[in-house]
Amino acid sequence: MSDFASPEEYGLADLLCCAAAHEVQNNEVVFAGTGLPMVAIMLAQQTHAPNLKLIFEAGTLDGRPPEIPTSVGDARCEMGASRASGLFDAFSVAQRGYVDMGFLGGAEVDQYGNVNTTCIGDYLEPELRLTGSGGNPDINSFAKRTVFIMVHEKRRFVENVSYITSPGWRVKKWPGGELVHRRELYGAAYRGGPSAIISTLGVFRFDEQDGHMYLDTCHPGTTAEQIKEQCQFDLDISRVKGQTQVPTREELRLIHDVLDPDQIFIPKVKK
Amino acid sequence: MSDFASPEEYGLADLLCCAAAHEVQNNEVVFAGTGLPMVAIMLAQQTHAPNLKLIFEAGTLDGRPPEIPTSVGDARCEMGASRASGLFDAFSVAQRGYVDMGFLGGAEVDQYGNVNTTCIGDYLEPELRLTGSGGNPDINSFAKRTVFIMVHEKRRFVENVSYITSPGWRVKKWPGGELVHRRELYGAAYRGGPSAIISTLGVFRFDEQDGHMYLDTCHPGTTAEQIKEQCQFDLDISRVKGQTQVPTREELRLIHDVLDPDQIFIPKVKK
Amino acid sequence: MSNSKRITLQQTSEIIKDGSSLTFSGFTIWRRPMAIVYELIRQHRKHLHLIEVNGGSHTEFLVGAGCVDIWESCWVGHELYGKYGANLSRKVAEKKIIVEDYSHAEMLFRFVAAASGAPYAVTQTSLGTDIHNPEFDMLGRAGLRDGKRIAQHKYQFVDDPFYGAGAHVLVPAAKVDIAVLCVQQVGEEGTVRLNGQCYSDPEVARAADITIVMAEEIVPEEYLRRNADQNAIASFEVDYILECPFGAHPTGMFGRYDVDGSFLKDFYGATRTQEGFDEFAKEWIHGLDHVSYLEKLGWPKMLKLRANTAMNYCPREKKGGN
Amino acid sequence: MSNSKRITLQQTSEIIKDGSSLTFSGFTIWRRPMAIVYELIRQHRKHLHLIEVNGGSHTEFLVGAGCVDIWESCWVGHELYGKYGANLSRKVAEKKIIVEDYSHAEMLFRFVAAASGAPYAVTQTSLGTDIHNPEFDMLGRAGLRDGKRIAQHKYQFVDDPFYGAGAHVLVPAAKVDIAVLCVQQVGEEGTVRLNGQCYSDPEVARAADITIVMAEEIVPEEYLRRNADQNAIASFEVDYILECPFGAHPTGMFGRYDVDGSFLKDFYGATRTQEGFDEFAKEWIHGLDHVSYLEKLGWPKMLKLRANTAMNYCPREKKGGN
Repeated sequence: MSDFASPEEYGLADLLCCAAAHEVQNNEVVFAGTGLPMVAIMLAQQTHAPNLKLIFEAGTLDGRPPEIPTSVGDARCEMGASRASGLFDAFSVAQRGYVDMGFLGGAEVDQYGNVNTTCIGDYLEPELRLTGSGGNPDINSFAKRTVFIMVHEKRRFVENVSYITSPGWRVKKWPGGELVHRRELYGAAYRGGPSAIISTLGVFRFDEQDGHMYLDTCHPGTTAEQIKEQCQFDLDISRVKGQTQVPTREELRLIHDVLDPDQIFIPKVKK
Repeated sequence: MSDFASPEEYGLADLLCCAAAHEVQNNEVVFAGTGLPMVAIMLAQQTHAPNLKLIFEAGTLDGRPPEIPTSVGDARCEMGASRASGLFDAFSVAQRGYVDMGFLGGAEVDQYGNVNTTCIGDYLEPELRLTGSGGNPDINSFAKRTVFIMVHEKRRFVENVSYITSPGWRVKKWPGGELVHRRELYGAAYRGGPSAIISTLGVFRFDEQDGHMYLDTCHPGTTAEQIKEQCQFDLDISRVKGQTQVPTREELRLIHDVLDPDQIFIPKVKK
Repeated sequence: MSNSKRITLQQTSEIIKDGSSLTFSGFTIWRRPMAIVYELIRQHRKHLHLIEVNGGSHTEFLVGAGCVDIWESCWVGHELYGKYGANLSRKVAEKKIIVEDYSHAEMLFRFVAAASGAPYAVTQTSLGTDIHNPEFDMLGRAGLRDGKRIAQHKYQFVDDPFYGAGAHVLVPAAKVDIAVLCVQQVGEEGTVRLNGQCYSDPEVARAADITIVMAEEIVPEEYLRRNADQNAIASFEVDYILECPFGAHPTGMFGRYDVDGSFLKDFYGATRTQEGFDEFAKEWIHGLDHVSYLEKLGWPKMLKLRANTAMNYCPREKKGGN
Repeated sequence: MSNSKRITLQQTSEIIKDGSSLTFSGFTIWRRPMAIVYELIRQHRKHLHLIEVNGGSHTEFLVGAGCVDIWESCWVGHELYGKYGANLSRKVAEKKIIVEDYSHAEMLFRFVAAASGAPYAVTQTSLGTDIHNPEFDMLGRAGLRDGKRIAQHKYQFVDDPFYGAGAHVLVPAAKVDIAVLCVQQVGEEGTVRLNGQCYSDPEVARAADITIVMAEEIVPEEYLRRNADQNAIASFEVDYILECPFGAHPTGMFGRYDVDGSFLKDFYGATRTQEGFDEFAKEWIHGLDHVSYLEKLGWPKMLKLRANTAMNYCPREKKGGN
């Protein structure tokens, strides 16, 4: 029934956006970071999840912006929303447990789904200081599951990130810093963890018991072995289900004609 | 210069109201409970303290109601206010230390200024359950000073109240319950304590060092000895300054023509 | 998008079950969900646990009718129209109800903590008072501190480790099953707009597991969404909605109608004895529904109470005119 | 009642002294008090300690100009117009600035605690991350934790004693000298009305000891007081006010003007080196005042950015038209 696009009709950003949108279910409360996550959620709103409730960290609850915001602080967030207030409301709602899913990005990820957005190299002698955490660890700590969208390079898929900004399935127990399962640390706030990493090569999931990442689907044109090669850790490719679903023509129309016609986050492919 | 009213022109409630109004200084932030305290503060606003900022517990910041509210939750609180919000704002402002003065009532008071509004008799076997604390202990804990307006009866001015609802100058240190100076317990939140009790017989103040109540002024028609007789504890009358200042005609006009023409809180004397 | 949140007044008493813990919108005698309170009394709800930032006339109705086993709050009365809660006072003396006292700010902070998913709040209020007297932990004395819905401790005392600011008290988050709100406007999807003081409504709605909103009007959702920054509670925080004009009577509602002082005075007078309360309930609650209640009140009364929309209350000089 | 809260742009840099701790209104690249930030750079303010819920372009200006010794926050960048804070990144590598990292929610809760007079907040966010790594307590490493304005500890870990909810982290209240706000409207007595998302402005205003409000318009106080329930900050929480139209440029302001993306892109590009920043500051800050800055920007630019008042932003389809 679905009218899938042919390879020359979509770009990588389209594929990621659609794959991310497919992670959302209807009626869920979803917390979105700036950028591609925003487009993905709004795409889900326009397709299979019309009752999805969108939260923007800067203070918008149940947002439905008619024009895509450039960031969560954007004036565009307010129009059509149920409530525009501030961060205290957004984070209170999250910590209270309303959030089903968080949509985030990251610079580095490790085999346990720990994400780094703080610095490359030693924190005390950084090669490169990045933006810092923002709300990444907060959304990820409080949501029932979290989806990350990331650029896939071997230097970014590491055995252990140099700095855990956002908690994965095995995290550090302070003061010692030994790795323990997230469940051990979060007590009543344990509601889940990273459920998918959507990289530019494939979709990855986690074994909730041992906390390890495994390959779920390969994007068109890549193989499991090629993807494994692009990870510094020993990626489990035994559970691969096949190929990542490609965008439909309707999804592409929504992305480019309705949601992001100005190509703010998603470039159009040249035909 | 002041045009003081003659005895037949004012009632006891007028006297209390004016005495209470005189406790306020201009530019102060004042937290008012329902009833006579409200009229007293609004009287101060209309006379010597036009820049006084009035807070109502239910959520009004810098209120200037044109018609006197019947309680702090009243719809009348909002009109002309700087901000109408809720209790979290009112109590946050108070705990943050903005409040110079609180204006409260009480059923029973003891020699240290501890006030009871919870029950008469043993808490576990009460003769009479009263309203409960309301915001009395909160306003009193956070304000730099607190003024109470009370009916004076010997059974109400006791050595130790049966239940400390609102903290005076010597309070109970838990778990033992031994009396200690308020300063010892409140740490950084120690900003002062009850500064005056305005009863139907006189005005009382406290020695901040030993925490004991003393008589400051007697209302017209009473003597220090008579007042001491109406206290169950040994009231210090050595520091009496004289007679409580009586209302001026202008104050009476403001109370009865402007603030409370319907005699909601303050009855008119029959002439 | 659907109207599936809509329920009837009768259905509220199916959601609110015997033994539920409840909290409410409003402040003392303002914006209390009276129509639902009456319905609970009609349906003989029992063993309710009220956890309130403050109580008021609605508390006195529920307590008088024998619906309440536990009342956890700081204040009850009818403001100017009744000095104290006579039903509660009587039931306390008769030991028919457990009262757990906190201060007003403590109750508020308990709800703020619950609403933001924190297990407790830290404050310096009420230090040295009998509110903190360990002998007066009534839920503890009753053996009800299971650490599930009722916290293991009434209080904990700690010193500030960060700034040396001294003694502080920790108060447990207020965990409550159902918040019952009475507001001016709710949208079809649950968005709430409050006018005037919002009291602690946003916090209690978020703290509760289920939130029922009774409104003077159900309005088009898109009307409220035109000014999202004026809304107080988000759609997804509300589970059920119903429209019930004058549903707060005899308590008042900013912008709509004033407190019915004479009604409250009569009620307070009646509550000095259980028989008095029962008589009052027989006349005003049992055998009536909301419309017949309004008809019994009559037009002259409601016209007298109605707010001037420019001032949001009923100005006193007008009162004699009707 | 008097206009005594009014100050000039020049006077802001007398109130904000070398060594002050500062926080700001807004969110990343929205409603930042840029006109005051420029003035602080012109006056060569030094040794500032920024404590921010989040940083943004204003941070990068102050850091680039060497005004900042300590930056305590969670994020800096220019959103779509510049991936990260290049000035901060360079100064961190050069150890010319101390960075203390918290998470976004932690920073927010720290301000909520300060605003409500609590010494700390309790939360379950970011457990198990390196944000909590005791080795990375940078103010502690620098020996600055005096327990006065800077808390004795970066964190404390505790278990919930009330409901057995497990590990929690305590984060110290954010004690800050001065909050500098940029808003749509302020009244003559200090009442602030915000439109759109309020971010964390009410909390930071209350947390700070001194609050300066720069507004697009100073409006009659009684205008704002006609709808007190739409105001965000009360008169007495504001110490100084000034009117400065387009004072947030190049950041955006809901209802007034959009973010100047091309300006920020240029700025971000320039900040890749210190020389680049210095050049940019020479062109756009030094030797200019606010009016000559606006003149330099020019009318076509400002017309292109101005918000449609029905939508509160500048719709994209309109942009090419000017």
